[in-house]
Amino acid sequence: MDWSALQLSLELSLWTMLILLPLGIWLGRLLAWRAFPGKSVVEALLTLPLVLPPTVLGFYLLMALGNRSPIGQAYETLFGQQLTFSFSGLLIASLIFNLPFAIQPMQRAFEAIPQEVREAARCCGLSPWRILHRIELPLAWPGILSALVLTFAHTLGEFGVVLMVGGSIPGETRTIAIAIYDRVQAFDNHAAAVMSAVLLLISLVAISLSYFAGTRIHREQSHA
Amino acid sequence: MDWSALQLSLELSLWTMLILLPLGIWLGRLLAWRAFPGKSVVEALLTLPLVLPPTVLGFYLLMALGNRSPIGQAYETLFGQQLTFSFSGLLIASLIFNLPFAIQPMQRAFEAIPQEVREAARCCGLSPWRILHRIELPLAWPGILSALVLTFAHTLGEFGVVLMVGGSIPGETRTIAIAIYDRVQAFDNHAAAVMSAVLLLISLVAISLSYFAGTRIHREQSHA
Amino acid sequence: MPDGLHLRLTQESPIPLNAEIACAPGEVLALVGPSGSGKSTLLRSIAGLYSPRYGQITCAGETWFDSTAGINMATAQRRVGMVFQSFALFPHLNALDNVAEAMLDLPLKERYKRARSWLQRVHLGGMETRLPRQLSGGQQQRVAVARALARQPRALLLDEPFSAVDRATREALYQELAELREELKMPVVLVTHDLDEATLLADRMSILNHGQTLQTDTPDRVLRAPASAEVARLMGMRNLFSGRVIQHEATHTLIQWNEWRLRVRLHPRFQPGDTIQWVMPTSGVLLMPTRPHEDEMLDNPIDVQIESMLALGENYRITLSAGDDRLTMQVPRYLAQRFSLLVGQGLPVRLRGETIHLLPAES
Amino acid sequence: MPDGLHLRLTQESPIPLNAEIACAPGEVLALVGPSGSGKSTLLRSIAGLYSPRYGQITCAGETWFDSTAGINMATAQRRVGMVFQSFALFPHLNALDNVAEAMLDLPLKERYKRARSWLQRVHLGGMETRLPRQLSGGQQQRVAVARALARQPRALLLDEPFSAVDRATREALYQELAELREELKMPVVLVTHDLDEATLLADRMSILNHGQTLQTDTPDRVLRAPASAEVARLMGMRNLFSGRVIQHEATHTLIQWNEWRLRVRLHPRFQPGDTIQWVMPTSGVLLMPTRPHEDEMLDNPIDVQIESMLALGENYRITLSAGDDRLTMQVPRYLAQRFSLLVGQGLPVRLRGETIHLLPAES
Amino acid sequence: VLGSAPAQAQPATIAAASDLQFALEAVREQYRLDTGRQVQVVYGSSGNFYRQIREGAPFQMFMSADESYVQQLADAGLTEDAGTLYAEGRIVLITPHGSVLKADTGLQGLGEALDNHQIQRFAIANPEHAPYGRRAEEALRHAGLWEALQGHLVLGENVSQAAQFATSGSTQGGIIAYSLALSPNVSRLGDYALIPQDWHEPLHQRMVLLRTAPPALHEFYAYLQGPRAREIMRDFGFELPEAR
Ligand SMILES: Nc1ncnc2c1ncn2[C@@H]1O[C@H](COP(=O)(O)OP(=O)(O)OP(=O)(O)O)[C@@H](O)[C@H]1O
Ligand SMILES: Nc1ncnc2c1ncn2[C@@H]1O[C@H](COP(=O)(O)OP(=O)(O)OP(=O)(O)O)[C@@H](O)[C@H]1O
Ligand SMILES: [Mg+2]
Ligand SMILES: [Mg+2]
Repeated sequence: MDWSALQLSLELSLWTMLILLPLGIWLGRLLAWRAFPGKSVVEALLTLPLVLPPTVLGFYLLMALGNRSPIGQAYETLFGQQLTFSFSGLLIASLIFNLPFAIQPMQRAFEAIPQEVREAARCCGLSPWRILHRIELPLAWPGILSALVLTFAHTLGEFGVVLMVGGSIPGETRTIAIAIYDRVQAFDNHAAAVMSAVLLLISLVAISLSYFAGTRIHREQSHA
Repeated sequence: MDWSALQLSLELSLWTMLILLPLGIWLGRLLAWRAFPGKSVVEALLTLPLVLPPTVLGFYLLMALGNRSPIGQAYETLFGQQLTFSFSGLLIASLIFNLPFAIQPMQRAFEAIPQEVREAARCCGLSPWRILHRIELPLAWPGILSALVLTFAHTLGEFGVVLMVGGSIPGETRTIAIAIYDRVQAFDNHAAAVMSAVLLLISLVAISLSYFAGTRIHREQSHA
Repeated sequence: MPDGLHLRLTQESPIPLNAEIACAPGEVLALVGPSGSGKSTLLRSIAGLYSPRYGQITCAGETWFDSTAGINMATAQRRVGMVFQSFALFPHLNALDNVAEAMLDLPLKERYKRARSWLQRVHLGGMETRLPRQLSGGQQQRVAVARALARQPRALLLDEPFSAVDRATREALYQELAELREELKMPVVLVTHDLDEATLLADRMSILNHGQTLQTDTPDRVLRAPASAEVARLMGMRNLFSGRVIQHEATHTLIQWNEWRLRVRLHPRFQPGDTIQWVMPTSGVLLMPTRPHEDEMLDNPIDVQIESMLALGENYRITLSAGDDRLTMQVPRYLAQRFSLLVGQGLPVRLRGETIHLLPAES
Repeated sequence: MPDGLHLRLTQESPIPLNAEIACAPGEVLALVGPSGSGKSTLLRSIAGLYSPRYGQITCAGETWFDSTAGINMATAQRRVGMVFQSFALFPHLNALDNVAEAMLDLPLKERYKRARSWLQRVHLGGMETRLPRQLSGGQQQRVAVARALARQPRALLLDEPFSAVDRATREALYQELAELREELKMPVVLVTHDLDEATLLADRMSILNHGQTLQTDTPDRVLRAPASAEVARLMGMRNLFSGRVIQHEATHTLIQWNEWRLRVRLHPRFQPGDTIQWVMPTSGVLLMPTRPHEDEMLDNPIDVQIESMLALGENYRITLSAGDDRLTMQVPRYLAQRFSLLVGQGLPVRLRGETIHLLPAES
Repeated sequence: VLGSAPAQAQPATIAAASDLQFALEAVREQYRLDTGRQVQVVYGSSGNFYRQIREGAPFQMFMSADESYVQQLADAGLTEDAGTLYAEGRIVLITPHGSVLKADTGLQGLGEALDNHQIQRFAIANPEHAPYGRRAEEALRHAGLWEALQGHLVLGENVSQAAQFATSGSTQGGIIAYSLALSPNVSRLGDYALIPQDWHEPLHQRMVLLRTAPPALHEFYAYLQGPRAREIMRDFGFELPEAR
C-alpha cells in the first residue's frame, strides 16, 4: 500500500474542495439568480472540462502551464519554482476538471431556495454575509454536500490529467490513482486490489459519514 | 476528423442518457423520499465509481464482463456475441461510471419538491404516473437536465474505462475521446487540436441549447 | 354502514387527537377551534395525507381508514376535494392547468372548458394563463378553491378556504359553495375562524380543542348553549361568569351573580345551591329604554358603569364594570350617539335571561 | 421633509399602480381592497422588495426610493418589520431562531431572551424548538408576527397578519399591537380584509382598487361617507341605490328613490334634479316599532317585504324587496324572533336618513 | 536553460518506458545490493515522458522504448549527449489458457484460426503511437495476416494494456513484449512464442542522461551498461547490443 500516494490524493482532494467550495458558492449563486444574455453558454462552458479526454485536457494544461507558457513563467518568477510537476500545478488541474461537478449542483441548490425566504431575510435586516451563512448555505446544503462529495470522489479517481500535469513524482505528484494504475499496468493485481480496496473503503466511510452527518447537521441546524 | 468515432461517442452518450434517465429518476426519487437505515451508505456506494481510476475500473469491468465471467458467459449464451470489446459492453461501463452524476442531481431535485405540492397532486386524484410526469418531472427538471448534461459531457470525454472495456475498435468501440488521445500520443497535435475543437464546439452548442431550451420548456410548461 | 362521512380518531402523540365527527351528504360541517387545535390534521387524515395511530374513517359506506383492520386507502382513491391552508398550487402550471388537472377523467376539451368556467365562478376570468407566482394571495387561494370544487369530489375538505379573500368576493364564493352543495350532495368539512362564516355556511359546527371535539351541534345551538365553559371561551364569548343557583320557578331559574339575582331560562339539571358558570352573548345585554314586551319577563335590569368603548365596524364594543366582573355589550353606533354613551358614565342595562345559559362550574 | 411614511407610486404595467399613502409615526393605516388590488405589492415596494416604475417613498425624513433621483435603498437598510402574506419563515430554523434572527444587533443572550418573550407574547410559549413545518398555519403566522415585531422596526408592514389565527388569539394580538404602537411610535401599515379589524386597529384606512388609492380617511368616515360608489361597493355596502335630488331643506335634503321620498342629511353639493347614488349601512335600516326620538326626524318609514333571511352569527341578515331594489338589514336574532319575522311577510321599516350618504352617479 | 536549484531537493528520478518495469526493478535491486545506493524510477509511456521533459519535468534520466524521442531531446539540447542503446525489445505471440489459438513462432496457428473464423478478438498495442504496437503490425504484415485481422484487433493504449487484453480471456491472443510475457504474473495466464526478430524493425531502447542529472545518476547510467545489469536485462527478455 502506497500510503504517501494516498495521503497526497487526500490532500489534493481536500484542497480542491476547499477552494471550489467558495468558488462554487459564488458562481452557483450568480448563475442561480442572475439572468443575463448568454447565460446558457456560460453554463455550458463550465461543463466543457468534462468533454475532453482527461489525458488530452492534461496535455493542453501542460502546454498552458508549462515552463514555456506565460502562466508558467509568471508563476516561476513569482514563486521561484515551477508550476507543472508540482502540487500547485496538480491542484490547478484538479480545480479545472472538477469545476463542472462543483458548480452545477450548487447552482441548482441555490435556485431551489424560495425567493420569499431570501426576501424575509433581507427584511430581517440580515447582512448579505449573514444571509449567506445563516439562510442560504444551510438551505442549499444538500446540494453543496453533493458537489463536495462528487469533487472529492472524482479527485481521488482522476489520473489522466494528474499524470500529465504532475508526472507521477513519488511523494509529490504521484496520487493513489496513479499508483493503482501502475500496479495494474505491472500486472500486480494483488497490490492493485489491495490499494483499490483501501481506497474504496476509505471513500465509502468518508462519504457515508459526510452524508450521514450532513443530513443531521442540516436537520439540527436550528439548535445552534 | 474521425467522424465515425464522433458518431459513436454521440451514440454512446445518447444511449447512456436514455438509460440513466429512467434509472436516475427512479433511484433519485427513492433516495429523495424514503428514509431507511444505511441510506447514507447506499448514497456513498453510488459515488464509488468515481473513486477508482477509470482504467482500473475498466480493468475490473473487463474482468467482470469478460468471456470467463458469469455475466460475460450469460450474455454470450443469450445474444451469441461477446460483451466486452462491443458497444453493449461499452454502454454498460458507461452506465456504471456515470451513475454518480446521474443520481445525485436528480435526487436533490426531487428532494426540493415541496411535500404539499405532491400531496395536492394526490388530492387531485392524479395517478402516480401522472404525478410523475406532470408534477414531479417538470419541477425536478433543472436537476434532471444537469444530470443529463453532466452524463453527456462525461461520456464524451471518458476514455479510460471505455478503452479498457471497448478495446478501441474503429467504428465499434473507438470513441472520439480515444481518437483524440491517439492523435495526441502520436504527436499529431494538429489533428488532435482539430478534433478537440470540433468536439468542444459541438458540446458547447449542444449543452448551451439544452440549457437554453431546458429553462424555456420549464418556464413555458404551462402553455402545453 | 351509514352514509356520509364518519370519523373517529385517537392518538396521544405527536399531535394529540381524540376526535369524532360526522357529516351527512350535502351537509356543511364547520370545524372551529383555536390555532393549533388539530383542524388541519383532521382534514389531512380524511384526505389520507396523515395516518393517526387509532381510529376509523368511512365515507359513503366505504372504509377509508381503519387502524385495527389495517385499512388505509390511497389519497387518490378517496376522491376528496381539498383546499390546503397554504393553497399548494402546482407552481409550474398556470391557473387554468391547475384547475384542469383535477378533472383528468374528462376529455381534454371538456376539461379545459370546465376549468375556464370554474375560474370564472371564482372571479378569476382573464387570469387563466398566470402562473401561481404571478397571482396575489387571494387569487391563488381562489384557484385552489376552484381546483378542489372542480373535482366533483365525494367529500369536500376546505381548510380556511376564504381567509385571503376580500369580503365581496367571499360572499360570491359562499353562493357558489351553497349551489354546489345542493348539486353534488357531498359532505363538506369547512375549517374556519370566522364565526359569521360558520353560521352562514354550516349546518353543524364542531368545536375542537387540543385535538378533541368538545361539542357538535348547529351553530345556533352552540352559540346559545355551549356545552362547557371551555367551548364558550373558544367561541369568544366574553360574558362568562360564576354564579350560584338559588331556585327553580315554573318558567325560569333564579341565580345569584355578584349582588344581583338573575332570572334565566329554566335549567332543571342544576340543584339549588350549586355553584355554576353562566354565559350570555354580547347581544344579550341591551340598553334599558325599550318598550316592555311580553317576552321580556326574563329581562334583568341592572346598573353598571361604562369602562371602555371600542369602535368595531358599525358597532361599539362596550365593556361594562358590573361588580367584580366585566360585562361586554355591542351597541350600534347610532344608538351610542343617541344615548351619548361615554366612558365612566353609569348605565342601566337589561340582561336578557332568555339568552343566559348555565354551565357546570369548572373543576 | 415630513415625518412618518410617505409613498407615491405610479406605473402602468405589469401591475398597475397609482397609489399615494401617508402614515404618521404611531399611526396605523389599514390598507383595504379587493383581492389582487395591489396591497401586497405596495407593502413590498415599501420594504424595497419591489421597485415600481415611478414614484417616491420616504420614511422618517429618509428617502427610501425615488425613481427620478435613482435612489433605491437596500431592504436591510430600510429597517422595516414585515409579515409576509405567506409567512416566509426560515424553514430550517426553529421558532425561537426565526425570531432571534431579526435582532442581530443585540448580544446573543439578550437576543434569545427577547425572542423567548416575543414568542410568549404571541402565545407560542413551549413551541420554541419547533421547526416551521412542525407548526400549524396559525402558529407559523404568529412566529412571523413575532419576527416582524421583534425588530423594533422604523416601519411595520403587516400583510394580513392575523388571517390564520382564531378569534380569541387574534384579540390578544390586537392588544400587543396596540401596546407596541404606543411604545415604538412607528408607522404601521396593515393589510386586512376584515373591516372590524380595520376599524378596531386603524386610525385611518386607505381603499385600494386596481392599484389606485380611492379614499383615505378614518374608518368611521369611510364607512359613513364613502367617496364613490366604487368605494361603497368595495366596503361591502349592500344598500347602494340610484335616486334623484328633489330639493334642499334647512336641515336635510330630499331625494326621490323608487316611489319614496327620503329625507337624508344635507348634501348641498348636489343640485335639485341631479341623478345621484345613495348609500346606507345595513344598520341604517331599523324595524319600525321604537319610540320616536328627537334625532329621528330624518327617519323615513317605508313598507317593504322580506325576501330572505340568513343567519349570521348572532344576527339575521334580512333582504327586503323595496320597489325594484333590494334593501339589506341586520336584525339581532332575539328581535327577529320577537317580531316573528318570516320570509314573504310585509314589514314596515325606517331608513335612517342621517346615515344616508349621497354620491355622484357613476358615469 | 539550466535546471533551477530549488527543485533539486528531491531524489534523482528516472523516467522509464513501461516495458522495462520488471527488468529495471531487478536491476535497481541489484544496484542497491551492490552499492547501497538507490535511484527512483517512474514508469510510463515514452511519448508522454518526452513531452513532459520538453515541458521541464524534473526527470534526470530517460530510458525510452523508442529511440527517436531520445534523439529529439538531444536535438533540443536537453540531454548530455545522444544517449546509449542499452537493449532491444522482442515481441511474442501470447494466447490465454483455453484459447483456440496455440502459440507458435511462425504464426501459422493464427492464420489457420483466422481462416476458420475462430478469431474474434486479437490484441496488440496501438500501432499509431506505441512502439510495440508498431512492431506487432510489422510482424503481422510480414506474416500476411494484417488484412485478415482487421475488424478483430483490439488496441491497447500501451503494451501493458495489450497484454491485459491478450490474457483477459476475452481475446484469443495478442502480440506483446517478450519482457512482459516473461514476468511470472503474465506467463501464468497463457502460453507465448517468440516472433522472429527479423519480421519487424528493431525495437531500439535508448537511454540518456538529461542535463540536470546529478553524479549519482551517472553512476547508475554506467552500472546499467555493466555486466550484471546486462545479465539481468537479458534474463528479462531483452536482446543486448554489443558491449562498448
Ligand atoms: N410534524 C409535527 N410534529 C409535531 N407536532 C406537530 C407537527 N405538525 C403539527 N404539529 C402540531 O399539531 C397541532 C395541530 O396542528 P394543525 O395544523 O392540525 O392545527 P390547526 O388546527 O390546523 O391550526 P391552525 O388554525 O393554526 O392552522 C399543532 O399544535 C402543531 O403545532
Ligand atoms: N409577477 C407578476 N406579473 C404580473 N402580475 C402580477 C405579478 N404578481 C402579481 N401580479 C398581479 O398584481 C396584482 C396585485 O397583486 P398583489 O399581490 O399586490 O395583490 P393583493 O392586493 O395583495 O391581493 P390579495 O389580497 O389577494 O393578496 C394582482 O392582480 C396580481 O395578479
Ligand atoms: Mg391549520
Ligand atoms: Mg396580497
